[in-house]
Amino acid sequence: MSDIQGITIERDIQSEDMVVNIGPQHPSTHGVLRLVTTLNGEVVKNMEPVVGYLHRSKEKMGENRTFFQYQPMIDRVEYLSAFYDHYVYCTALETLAGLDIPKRVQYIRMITMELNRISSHLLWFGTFLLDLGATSPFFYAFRDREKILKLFEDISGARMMYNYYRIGGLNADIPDGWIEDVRRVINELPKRFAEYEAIVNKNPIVMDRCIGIGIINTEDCLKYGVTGPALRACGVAQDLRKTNPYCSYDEVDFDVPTSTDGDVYARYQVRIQEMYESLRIVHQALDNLPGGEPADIRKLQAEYDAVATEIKEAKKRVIVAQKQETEPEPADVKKMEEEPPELDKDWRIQGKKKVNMVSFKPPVGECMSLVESPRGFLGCYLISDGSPKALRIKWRGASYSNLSILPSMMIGNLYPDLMAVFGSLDVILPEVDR
Amino acid sequence: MSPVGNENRVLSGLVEIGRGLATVMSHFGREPVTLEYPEVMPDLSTRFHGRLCLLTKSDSTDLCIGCKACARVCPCDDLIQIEMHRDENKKPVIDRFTIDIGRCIFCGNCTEVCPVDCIKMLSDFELADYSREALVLDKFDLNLPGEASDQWRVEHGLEKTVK
Amino acid sequence: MTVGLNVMNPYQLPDWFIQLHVWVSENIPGLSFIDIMDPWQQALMLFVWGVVLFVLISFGVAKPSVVFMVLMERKVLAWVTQRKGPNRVGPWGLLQTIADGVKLLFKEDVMTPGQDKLLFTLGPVIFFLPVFVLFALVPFTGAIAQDGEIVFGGLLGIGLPVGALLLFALSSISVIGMVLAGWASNNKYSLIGGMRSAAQAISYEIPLVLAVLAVVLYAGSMNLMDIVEAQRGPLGMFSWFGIFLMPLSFLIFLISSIAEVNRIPFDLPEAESELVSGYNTEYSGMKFAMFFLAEYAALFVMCALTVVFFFGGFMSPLAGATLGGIHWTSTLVGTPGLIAGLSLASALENMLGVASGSVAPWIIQLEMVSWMVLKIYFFIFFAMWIRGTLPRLKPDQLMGFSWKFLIPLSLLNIFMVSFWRMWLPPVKDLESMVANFTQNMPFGIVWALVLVVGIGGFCWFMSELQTRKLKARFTQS
Amino acid sequence: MSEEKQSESKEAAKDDLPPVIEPGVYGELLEKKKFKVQHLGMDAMGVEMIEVAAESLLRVAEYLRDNKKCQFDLLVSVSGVDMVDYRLSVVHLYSLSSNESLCIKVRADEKEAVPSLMPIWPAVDWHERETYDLMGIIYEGHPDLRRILMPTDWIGHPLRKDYVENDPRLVWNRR
Repeated sequence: MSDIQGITIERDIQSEDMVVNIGPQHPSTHGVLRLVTTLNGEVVKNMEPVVGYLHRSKEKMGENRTFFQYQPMIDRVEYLSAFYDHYVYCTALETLAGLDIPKRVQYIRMITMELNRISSHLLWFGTFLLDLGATSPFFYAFRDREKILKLFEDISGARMMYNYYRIGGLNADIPDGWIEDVRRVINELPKRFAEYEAIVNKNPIVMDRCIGIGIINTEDCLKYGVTGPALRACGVAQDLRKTNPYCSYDEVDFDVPTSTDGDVYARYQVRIQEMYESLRIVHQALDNLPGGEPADIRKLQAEYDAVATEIKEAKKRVIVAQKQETEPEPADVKKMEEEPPELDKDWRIQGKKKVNMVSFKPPVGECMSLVESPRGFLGCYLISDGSPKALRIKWRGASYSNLSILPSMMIGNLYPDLMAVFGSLDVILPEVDR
Repeated sequence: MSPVGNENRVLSGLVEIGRGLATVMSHFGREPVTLEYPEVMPDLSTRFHGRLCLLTKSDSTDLCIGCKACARVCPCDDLIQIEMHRDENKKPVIDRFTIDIGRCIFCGNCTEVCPVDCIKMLSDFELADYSREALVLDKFDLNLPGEASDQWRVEHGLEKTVK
Repeated sequence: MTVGLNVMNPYQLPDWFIQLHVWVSENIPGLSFIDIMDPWQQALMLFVWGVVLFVLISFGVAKPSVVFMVLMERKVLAWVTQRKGPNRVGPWGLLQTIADGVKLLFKEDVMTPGQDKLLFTLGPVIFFLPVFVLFALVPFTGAIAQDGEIVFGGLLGIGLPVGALLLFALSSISVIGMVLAGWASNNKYSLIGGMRSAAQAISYEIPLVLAVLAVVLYAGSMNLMDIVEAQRGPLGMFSWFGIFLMPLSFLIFLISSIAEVNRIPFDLPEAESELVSGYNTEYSGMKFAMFFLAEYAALFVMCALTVVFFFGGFMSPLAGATLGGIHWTSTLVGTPGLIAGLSLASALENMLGVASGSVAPWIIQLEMVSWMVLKIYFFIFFAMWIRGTLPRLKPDQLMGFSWKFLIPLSLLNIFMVSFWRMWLPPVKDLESMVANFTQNMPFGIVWALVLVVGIGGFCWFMSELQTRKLKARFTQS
Repeated sequence: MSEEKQSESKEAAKDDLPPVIEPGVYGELLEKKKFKVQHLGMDAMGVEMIEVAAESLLRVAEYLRDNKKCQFDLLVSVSGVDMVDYRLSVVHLYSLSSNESLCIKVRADEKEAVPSLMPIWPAVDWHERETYDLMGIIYEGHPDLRRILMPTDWIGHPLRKDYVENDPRLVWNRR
């Protein structure tokens, strides 16, 4: 974007440009990305990203596996925030099949997704500062991310490959005591974030390396399809959770942090603020979680079951009495007319009728579901022809579009700025290559 | 919103570097979070997706009915292979049940569809072996003895004891 | 005895070495042709002495300290990030570095066909040698005199009158090794790293030397031993240059020395997030180990120099002060310390069966070494602490920081120090210090003016410049 | 909802008449402006779908981007769909001002070609390259149409239904 930051290159000396292959294996390409970079000294003259080293044909896999079989594969599309991929996929199928999702499911999905956003941003924070050269924040961020991953392991059985959401509900209810664990973690996190900010926020080196570097504006974002924190750092309060509320995001109160600078530092600040907002959402969702602790629900269910059994037995006794042509007891008759109490349908973790995973066939139709993943718009375009396998599954990863802006941001900047700029975009390569 | 304020950058720079140093140093005495794995086993949750196993009845006889539901929902090709026949009482007899644990992605799909709650996951994650052949677990490796199966069921809230 | 030897010792070889030589020529029959007066033989002796010194220092001081520092670095970085650090090899992981060294020694030395084999091999050697020679210049202890005669010349390899000069001359040779390594590697990352290291070394030598120039100005000598002795003042540790007299100089020296040894935040030649491993990307095995060793050795030397120039070297914090009616020359020369030290000395004398009073100087010597090592390791720890906290600069910022900020600042600093020296020349007692304070007040006023107007205005100006630069980045695009 | 749809389509099949699809907001708008647009109704998420002929695609796209009532300024994705008989290029749009989405479908002609949307939304660059790579739809007017995810010497377009897996012409499959 900017021309060479006040540095003018004089071509007095006979010199030639140097082509450097940054990647596919390089410490700060966050995976296998190759950037064919032409350098004039330390100034980037030209850059061409080469992607595809991590292409695992996830879209083709979706076409020859049933919907349930394909589900574990989704985790591997974008493994730092796999709950979002699952959500987007399940939502697409649920809307196609017209399923109602109980409130409890929606809230648990919301809690896990927001925690996942924090864990993803934490990893970004650590690696971003590692790219800048600071080592300690990386370990601090990973230490705290591990606490969140432990919560995910408790709920889904795996740290990163969750496979937890199901079409129409969840794999299992939250475990007992999980809510307390989450509260413990999210009450501790703000203190940790304050520590990060003390190390990083106003550090003169960080400021000098980040402020005014890699500036983009809204037009650039639209030109390259950039979404997410990078777009919000340009001053556009575009957040699908706010603008097109899905799940139960319309029931919680949160802000969309924005910045107007559009530089690396603005993106850093937006992400840090987003983590605080996510904590707010998790707090509210935990307070309003329909049904509360699973143990309470089980207790209530047992009580209701007891009443239902009583009614059933009263009914039986009345029928026996009628068969024997004797007078049934009035208490029994009264009991028989009672409606057996039912658990609030919002408290379920599956829809009213459990979807048979093995033989699930959505009706003919298509659907593009979009969510606001930690990196921007995450979409799943799903076309069903009524068979148990999809006709076409297309993943719209935010990183794919966000990466395409990198060359235009870098040309004219210094080579070390590449690490700051690339880190601030928070690109994750498995999502680019799928 | 612009982070470029009007403070003296030399002084504030020094102060902020000092603040960063102090924050880093405040971690000096804290308890390390490292777990030294072979000595300290990680605290795994009960739902952990570890090695697959086959629960048995309380008398250690097969619980599996050979319906092949697990093989059908498995995302990997031919990972679970089952051969069965029915004896004279029309009871299912499992001749062969193998899982190639080396290709397993531990997604847990199979555990979810099992109609008799037979194929389940343990929290055992130490699965390395010297050859690929050794990673193909057969029925003998997979079957949990009756007592262990009952214990598993108690731990995971599946209280009914299968006779 | 010493006088006689000095006459026939034009190369300033140490006494004990001459004595050894004379003893060998007199007592070993086959070597009786040795003539100490022959200048050719003395030149040869100088060479032998150099080799002996290098081997002694390299294996006696430098390598053990480097081995310990590598472990210390890993441990400190682990502790500030709530980890445990190496703890498998030996008790508390003490042998970890040795295990690593053995591993590196047995590793294959990988060379790719495109490399310039000679320069590729020469690179680490040129990087390695000067750093280890630098150890010879560091005074670890002072001389000990007994009854007006110097018993022990101090733990110091070469006591040159121009020690400080030789020091910087030697330390700037290392960078040639880095540039050679970067060039000969036939790797673009290495090349960029090598180029960066050259640019960085050139930029940061200047503020480094300018900061030391202030010290030399105040101490009035380039001999490192004299510089240490000049810090013995009536205020004890407050007479040290780094704490009270020239903190700005110390700050400049600290920053430049960290840059000089290529550590975060100035580790651009090997910036691992940009250049993979910079100039040593292609190196493996023992050649890599040489780079590795030399880097840590350079850090050790730089911290030692920080101590020598600014923190009183081997002196104890009390040295030179008059406290409780006693004039302290070290911690041990004072009532409680003396009693303890002397009783320990006499006990040792009895045990060894040597003459009374022959062990006490050695105990003081030991004390000096401990102070020196303690101070050095404090600064090493500080460098590691910095490494755990700060991110890395960009090359243009690195250059700008040196040329636009540090060099003008150090020039101002020299001004300030010269006026300070006129105002308060180094004295050994408190009374004359107080007298100087009032007598030379005009110099004090000029000093204060330079401090407030010069330094304050400069900092304000730089801050304004930086703010404008940051703001200008937005308008540019 | 979905059952209704199904039954509707079944009835339609019985009567052998195409199902009547109400035009959506944007379809209507486009029709008013005399653009040739085929309405495809809403998808399950309530996003309007229109099919546009290849020759009028660029003009429709420009209208959708620039018109005050549409302002579809953000291109979400381009996906190729293999309907066995023909190939579709599906473009999903999003408007930052109205927060609405729109889906445009273009049918590839006999030469598997559709016009590139590069002049309208430069963001399609990589998306069109990907669709070309995986589906084989040629975007005419794209300045740099080459493979992006698959290796450059790959044979065939993997997401097509007629794609030969383990093609023996590829070196690594002959091993």
